[in-house]
Order: sequence, then structure tokens, then C-alpha cells
Amino acid sequence: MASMRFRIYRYNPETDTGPRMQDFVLEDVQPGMMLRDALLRLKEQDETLTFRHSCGEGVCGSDAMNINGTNGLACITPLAGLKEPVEIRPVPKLPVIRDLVVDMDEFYHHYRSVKPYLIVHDPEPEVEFLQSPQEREKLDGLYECILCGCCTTFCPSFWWNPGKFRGPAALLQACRFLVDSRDQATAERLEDLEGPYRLFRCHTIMNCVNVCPKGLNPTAAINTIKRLMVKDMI
Amino acid sequence: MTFRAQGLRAWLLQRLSAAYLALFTILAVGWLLFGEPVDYAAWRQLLGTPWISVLMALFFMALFFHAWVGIRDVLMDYVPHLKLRLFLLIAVAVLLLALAIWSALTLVSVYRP
Amino acid sequence: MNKPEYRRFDTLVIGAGGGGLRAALQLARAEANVAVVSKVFPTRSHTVAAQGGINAALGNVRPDNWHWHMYDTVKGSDYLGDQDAIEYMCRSAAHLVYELEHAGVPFSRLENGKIYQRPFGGQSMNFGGEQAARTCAAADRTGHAMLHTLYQQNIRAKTHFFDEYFAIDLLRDEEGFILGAVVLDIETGEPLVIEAKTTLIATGGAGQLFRTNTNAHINTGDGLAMALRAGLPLQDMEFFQFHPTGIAGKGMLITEGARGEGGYLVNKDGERFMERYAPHAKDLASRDVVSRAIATEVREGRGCGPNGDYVLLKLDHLGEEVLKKRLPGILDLIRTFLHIDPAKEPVPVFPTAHYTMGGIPTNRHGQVVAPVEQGEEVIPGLYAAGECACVSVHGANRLGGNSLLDIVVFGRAAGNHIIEYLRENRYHRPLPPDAVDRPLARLARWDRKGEGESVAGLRAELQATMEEYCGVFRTQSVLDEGVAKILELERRLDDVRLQDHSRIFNTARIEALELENLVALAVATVVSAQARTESRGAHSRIDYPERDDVHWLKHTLFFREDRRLEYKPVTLKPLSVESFPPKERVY
Amino acid sequence: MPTQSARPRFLQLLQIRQPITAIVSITHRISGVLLFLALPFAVAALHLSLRSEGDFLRVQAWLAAWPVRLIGVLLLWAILHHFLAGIRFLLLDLDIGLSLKAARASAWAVLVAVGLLFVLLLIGALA
Repeated sequence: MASMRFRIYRYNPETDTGPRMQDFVLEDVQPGMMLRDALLRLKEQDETLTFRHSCGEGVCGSDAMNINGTNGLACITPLAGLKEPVEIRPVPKLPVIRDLVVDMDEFYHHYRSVKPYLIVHDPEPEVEFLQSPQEREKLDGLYECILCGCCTTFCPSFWWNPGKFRGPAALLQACRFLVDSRDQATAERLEDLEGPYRLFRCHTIMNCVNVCPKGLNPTAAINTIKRLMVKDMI
Repeated sequence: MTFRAQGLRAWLLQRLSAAYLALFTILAVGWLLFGEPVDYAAWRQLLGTPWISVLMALFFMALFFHAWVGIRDVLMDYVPHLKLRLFLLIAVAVLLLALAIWSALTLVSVYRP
Repeated sequence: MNKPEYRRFDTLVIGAGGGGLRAALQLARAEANVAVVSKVFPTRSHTVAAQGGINAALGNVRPDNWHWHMYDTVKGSDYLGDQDAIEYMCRSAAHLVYELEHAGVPFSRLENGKIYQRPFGGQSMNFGGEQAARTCAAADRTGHAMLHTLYQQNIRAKTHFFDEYFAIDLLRDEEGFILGAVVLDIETGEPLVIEAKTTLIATGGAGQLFRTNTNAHINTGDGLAMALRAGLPLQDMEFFQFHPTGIAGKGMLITEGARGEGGYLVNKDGERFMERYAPHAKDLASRDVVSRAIATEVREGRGCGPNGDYVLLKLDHLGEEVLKKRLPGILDLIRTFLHIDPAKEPVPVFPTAHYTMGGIPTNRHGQVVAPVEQGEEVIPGLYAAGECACVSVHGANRLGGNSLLDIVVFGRAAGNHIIEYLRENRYHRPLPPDAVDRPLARLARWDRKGEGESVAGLRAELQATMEEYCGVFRTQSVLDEGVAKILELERRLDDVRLQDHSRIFNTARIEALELENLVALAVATVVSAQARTESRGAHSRIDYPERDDVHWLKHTLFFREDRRLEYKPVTLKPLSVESFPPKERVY
Repeated sequence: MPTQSARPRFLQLLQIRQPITAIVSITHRISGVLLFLALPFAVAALHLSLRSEGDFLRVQAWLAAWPVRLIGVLLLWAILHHFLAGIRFLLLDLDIGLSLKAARASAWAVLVAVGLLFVLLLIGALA
């Protein structure tokens, strides 16, 4: 692979009235390169190209973007296998601050809204709470979320009701605390998710599962919450 | 069901009605595929069978509830303008209610000579 | 540039990794008015990438006690660690881990429901006896689990966050009090003056000094450089940890937990070479020992691969089941970046720049200290915690699992001391009108237009230079050359120009500011290393292969002014127990 | 500094590649809406078919008319799709086939099955 072509979404609020697409060519593409490596080299060509990134190994969740129409993390997306020109845009729906950088406030708002912290009413023991490996296993697939926003910004239900639908990432967190054997706020948490919007805008479209870079399954988490609600009702 | 159906109840209702509609559809398709072609008298007689009437009544109930939740979801998703959405929701509700009454009267009508 | 806005808080925390968040939590719970400034959204701080675990002598798997942990840490530090701080840390460890567990950290569990603990490098029972199992783990995502939990608890405590604000410089008055900092709102590109009665630096390490490193792009040692520019010294900067098992050529970290779970290293002959270097602890010797062993194998021609430039980490014998349960993140990482299956094939690894043992000198309350004629004094209003601080609990070499411990222990300690300080210092000291000039000038410097060198180019050169001239093995001539080269780079920094002069979310400008920080720290590192003519911990001199306790059992202090070095004694006296006197260090 | 509302948002649906699961979901919606629109006519037809023999025959004649047949073909697709995709959704609700792999496979299966049945039924009707 010698060179690769890119088309990248550009928007600079200080000079542009609207977004545009800019073409780039990257020479000397090495095998094994990830998209983030390519973007960093393109930034050397054009310093104004702006995107977030940090750890480079898919754990900090900074570099979520829309790559050839689908959401993913640039740092763990191999260049090999991307159709050219590689079209890169910001993740859908969130307001664009500049180029590929979006304002994630709305996303974080939903995250904070589900009370993503352990709530314990009983006095705490001197040592650790006991939790069996089986109970702990229930948190697998939930606690690993890196808040990159790939899922929520790829969810049509979030596109239509961004202010009211909590979105897959926040609901995954809600589930993470609901199923934690140490948490004692099950009833409040469930009650808070009632109503037609917060949880029930989910229509099992599963776009979230399709794009989660950590291979998590928010739809399964949402199912778990629904089941807990049904149980709670009965 | 209240107009402002809660999330869980609406969701459950849609699933339960779906299950019934699915079963009913299988039966109906079976009847269509393997049953004899009917004339008017046989048709009236069929729908005049009490247990068929019950199945039909349940079918319509499930159908309208299912449609209500489904269309409500569609409007909530695609009609961001709140007043327009409210108007459409009311229109759909009125329509479904009217259809429910009409189908109920129709189902009862076979028992009148 | 508009005139900056001013905001006032009791405490300004710079950095939202584990150290900053733990301190902020302590403060917010005490109802102090606390602002946390972070250049990335808090859960993207580099604590998130810590894998293996956090050390605490819970004794859940094998018998343990904090005193053994203390012994291991002192020995691991190659006796350069301050034993009062080490005792304090090891004594508090269990309590802090339980506290994290109560806060929600999803630790892996044992059958009896207690926290799972795995063996890690440099750990022993009975002061150098059998291998201990002291590292509490949440699979291989312990840092992620801790950072998210700490952020979540801060949400609950209603800590005030300034997300995506970059700290430019500290504010200081005539009497030496630190009064906050000037920060840059990355989104708007506007500076903001945050006045605070106390300021805590918790900005993490500077792994980006080296080309191949396990660190995130953001780990540019901003807080360390700020301290230097405020006239404060940096301590022990020559001690930079190279993690034995970075993915060869790429740098992604493979946790020591991989060896803790039973993985081991082999050379091209398939020999388990650590048996030669550390007959007792083998692959779980401390990191400096294992890194040197790997580098030696490669230097002596026993490396693997076409160029013989790495060794192999064998994990396949552990079986898919164990890998999935205990090392799921590693499994993913290796599959993503190497396209091989560690359950079937060994993994190419090589020592990779990992951790800044040195940093801003502090005492065990997190207060920043600076030398005065007789001894040292605290810098009023200034605290530091975590990787950017040098307490020093890690001395010349940090043990795996002690950094996550360090950040919570000293994050909390700093928080507690700040609460005390705030009780006695109820009012904001007046900010001298010219205090913000220097930070703003630093920012304005990048408005210069024209042609010049690029930030990315100089940064790459700096990293390559550091790797070549200040790597695992060092000699006088190499270090001398390294100092000359780094000073030349420092001079060339003045020729660097930005092409992007926009305001809104200008990451090019942030990287320029980061480059300034990196260059300052590179100078500190090579100059400190050049002077130390002994081998101790991570500082390994081929020309001075032995540790020299007669001349060098002391901490280096580097000052920016004239690149001056001073030294201060190591605290050998613990708080309540007997001292561990320096002795030969074998594993 | 532009205000939040002045900022662009990227949401050009044609440039977003929808996964197969999303395609099954949106077609489920479309088929549902079609069936909803057909409801009044279905009730009317039932009503007429039971009112008198003449009306019964008239309904039969209408149903045999070409324009109505064309709509009938569309509704046939809608019923098939809504039925099969609906069963898939019910199973997903029961946590059956909820992994990404299974969900994608079942989505494809629904589309293929609907297509096959549709063609078969059309051929059957024409024959």
C-alpha cells in the first residue's frame, strides 16, 4: 500500500459558514497502521485538522468518529480494509465544535442522569463487601464502557429524541449499577427510567451493538432493565 | 389505557398483543390456505360462531392497541413539533377508537338476523 | 486576546486522573469549593489505561501484612525511596482499597467473595521470602475501573469540573504563596484565571519524552514543567521506568499481571532466561531487573524475530479460559495490534518507557517542598500527588501495582491536608496585578507568525533523542552527547512556529505548549542522569554498574535556573518501625 | 463564538451506513405504518362482507380489481415483513439471539425469508 486517499469533514467556526469536505492524500502508508496514525500524519500536513485522541489503544475513548459511514475509534481501526477515499466525519447528531470534535455535553448529561455511582444505604463493613464471582460476573460487559459515545450517537432513537432518550451508553451504566449486588437503589433507579422516553425509546435497532468498539451489548443491558421492571411491577 | 401510557405498560402491551396477533395470523393463514372458499352464508355462519367471535374480538383489541403503541412511537420519533404531534396523536386515537367501535358493532351484527 | 475572566475557588486541582479525583473527592465531601481542571474529559485521563492492579496487603489469597509490602517497596526502590512515606503508603493501602471497593470499583472476586489478588513483580512474604499475591485487580482493567468509579463519586459529590481546560502556569506572589493558575479553555481558546487558596498538581507523568512508550498522547508532564517554571526543583528525574513488556516496536502495555498469572519470557533459543537473572523471583523480579535482562538478551544476540530485537512473552500455556477471565483486555489489545492470538502464539515484547519516578518533591501530606539552607520548607498553598509528585515512595524503581496505590493514598492525604490548610487560611490572598503576565506571555508567544520548525517535527526528534541517549542502558559519553543534543533542541524550540492561529479548539497550540513542557523535562532528565555516576534502579550505567551508597544514596534536585543540581538525603527512618538499611538487591 | 444552535450537526442519513439490523427495524416500521393505513379499509371490508350477500360479492369484486390487487401485493409484503421481523423482535426481547452475530444473522434471515415467501405467494396467486 503506497498511498491512501481521505475525505475529511472540516468546519472551523471562525472562518467557515458551514461544513465542507476536504481531500487528503497520505503517502507511504505502512502495513498495520491505524486510522489515528494516519490522521496524525495528515495533521502534520495541515496543522489545522482537528480531532481528539489520547491513549491510542482504545481505552480512553477520545477518538470516536464516523468512518466510512459507521462509528468507531480511530486508534483501533486498521487502515487496511477501509474503502477509499476514506470518508471521515464527526459522530452523528452532536453539535460540531470544530472538524471532528463534537460537543459531548448532551451525552455526558444523560450519563450523569442515571446516577452512575454505587448507592448503599446500609452501614459499610470494615472490610470489603462480599460478592461472589457469579455476582461479579454480572458486571462483565457493563463496567468496561469507555464513554466514547459511538453507540449513543449511532442510535436513531437518540437522533430523534436526543434530549429525552438516555441513549445506550447511559442505559448500559444504569444496568451496571442495577445488577451490582452491592447497590441498594434498585427501585429508585427503575422508577427513574419509567416513562415513554428515557428507556423505552429503544426499539432494539441494535445500532449500538454494531458499533461498540469494546464489543459491549447495550441492547442486552436494556433488556435486563426491562426485565427488572417487569419483575418489580409483579 | 390512558393517553399518556407509561413506558413499561405500553411496551408490555405491544409485546403481548404482538404475540396474540402472531398466533392469530398463523391460524388465519392456515384457514386461508387449507380452508374451503366460502360464500356469504358460510362466512356469516363462521363469524357467527361464538368462540370465533371471541377470537376476533380479541384480535381487534390486540390489533388496535398494537397499532396505537406503534404509531405513537412513530409520531414521538419523527414529529418533533409538539403541537403537531399532539394533534396527530389525538387524530390517531380518535380513528382507532372509531375503528374499534365499528369493528365491535360489525362482530355483533352477525348475531342479528 | 480579551482580558481574561477570573474565578475563585478554595482549591484548584489540576489534572483529573486518579490522584486529582481522589483529592477532589476528599475535598468535595468536606464541602470545600473545589475546581478540577483537566485537559481531557476526566475518564480519558491516563489512569484509565492502568491494567494490572493496586497493591494492598489484604492477605486474601496468601498471608500478607503491610510491613512485608513496605520491605518490598523499599527494596524495589533500590533504597532511594523515603521510608516514612513508604510506611505511610503501605499502612494505608488496605483501608484505601476497601474504600474504593465501597465506592463501587468492580474488583474481581475470589470464591469466598473477597477481592481477588494476583502475584506481581517484586512482591514477597516475610521480607524477601516466597512470592506474595498482593495486587488487587479488576480483571486487567483496574485503572479503568478505579478512574470511572472516582469520577462517578465526584459526580455524586458535585465537584466542579472544568473539562478540556489546559493549565498554562501557576500564579505566585512575592512571598512565595501559590495562588492558583492561569488556564486555557480549549474550546474557546480564551484564558481563564482561577484563583485558589490551595492548588494541587495532579497532572501525571511524562512518558511522551520517549518515542516508544506505553503512555497516552496527553502524558506530557505539564504539571512538572509548571513547577519548574515557578522556580521549583524537580526530584530524581533520571529515574524513568521502562516497563519490560511493551508490545515490541509499538509500545502498548502488556500488564505485569500477564506474568503474575503465569506468563513468562523466552529468548530466541526458547530459553526462560529470567531464571539466570533472578533465580528466585524469575519473571516476577522487579521491573528494572526484567527490563535490563531483556535488553541484555537482545544486545547479546539472543533476541527473536528477523532483526533479533525483541523477546517473546509466552501466555499460550495459560489457556483461553484464564486469559479470558483474568486478562481480557490484553487479549483484545494483542489481537487488535498484532493480529495474533496469545492463546496460541507468544507475544513479541521489549522494554518501553512507562513511568516517571521523579517529579515535584513533596512530603507525605502532598505538600510541595523546596530546599532551604538547612533542610527544606513547604511551598505554601501548593500540593502535588500522583505520578507528577515525588514523595518519594518509588525511589529509583517503582513496583508494579504501587502507582494506583500511590495516587489514592497521596491524593487523599493531600486532600486532607488541604482541608486543614483551608481551616487556617480562610481568605484568598491578593493576587499581584502582574501575576498573570508571565502565563499570558507564554500563551502569546505562540501567536508569532511566519515560517519555522513544526511542533510535530521537533517533538519527534526530542523523543528519538531521549530514547537513544537516555534509554535503559546509559554511559557517560552517551549522556554527555544527549545533554548537548537536548540543549540544542531547547534552543531550536524558539524557531518553532504555529501555522494554525485560530482560537476555537486549537489542538496545535495545545501541542505546542505541551512541547515546551516536554523539552523542559527532557533537559531535567538528561542533566540529572548525566550527573549520577552509579547504577540504581532504573538508572543503569554501563560505566558505573554498581550502586554507590556512599556517594549516591541521595535524591537529585534539578533547578531550571542554570540547570543547577542539588541533592538531599534519603529519609531512611520510617514513622514507627525499624529502618530497612540498604543491602544488596537480588531477586 | 457561535451559539450551540449555530453549530452544524452531521446527520445526513444517506452518508451513514445503516447496519442490517437497522434496516430490518426501519422496514418493520414502514410495514407497520402501511398496515395501520390499511386498517380502516379492512374494517370496512369486514363490515360490508357481513352486511348482505350483495355487499359480500361487491367486496369480493373489489378485492379482485387490479388497483386493489396492487395495493394488496404491497400489503402482503407488509404483513410478511411485519410478521417475521416482529417474531424476531419478540425473540430478541426474550434475550434470544441477542449477540451481534446472531442478531445480524437473524436480520438477514428475515429479509431473505420475506423475499422468498413473497415471491412464492405471488407465483401461487398468479398460477
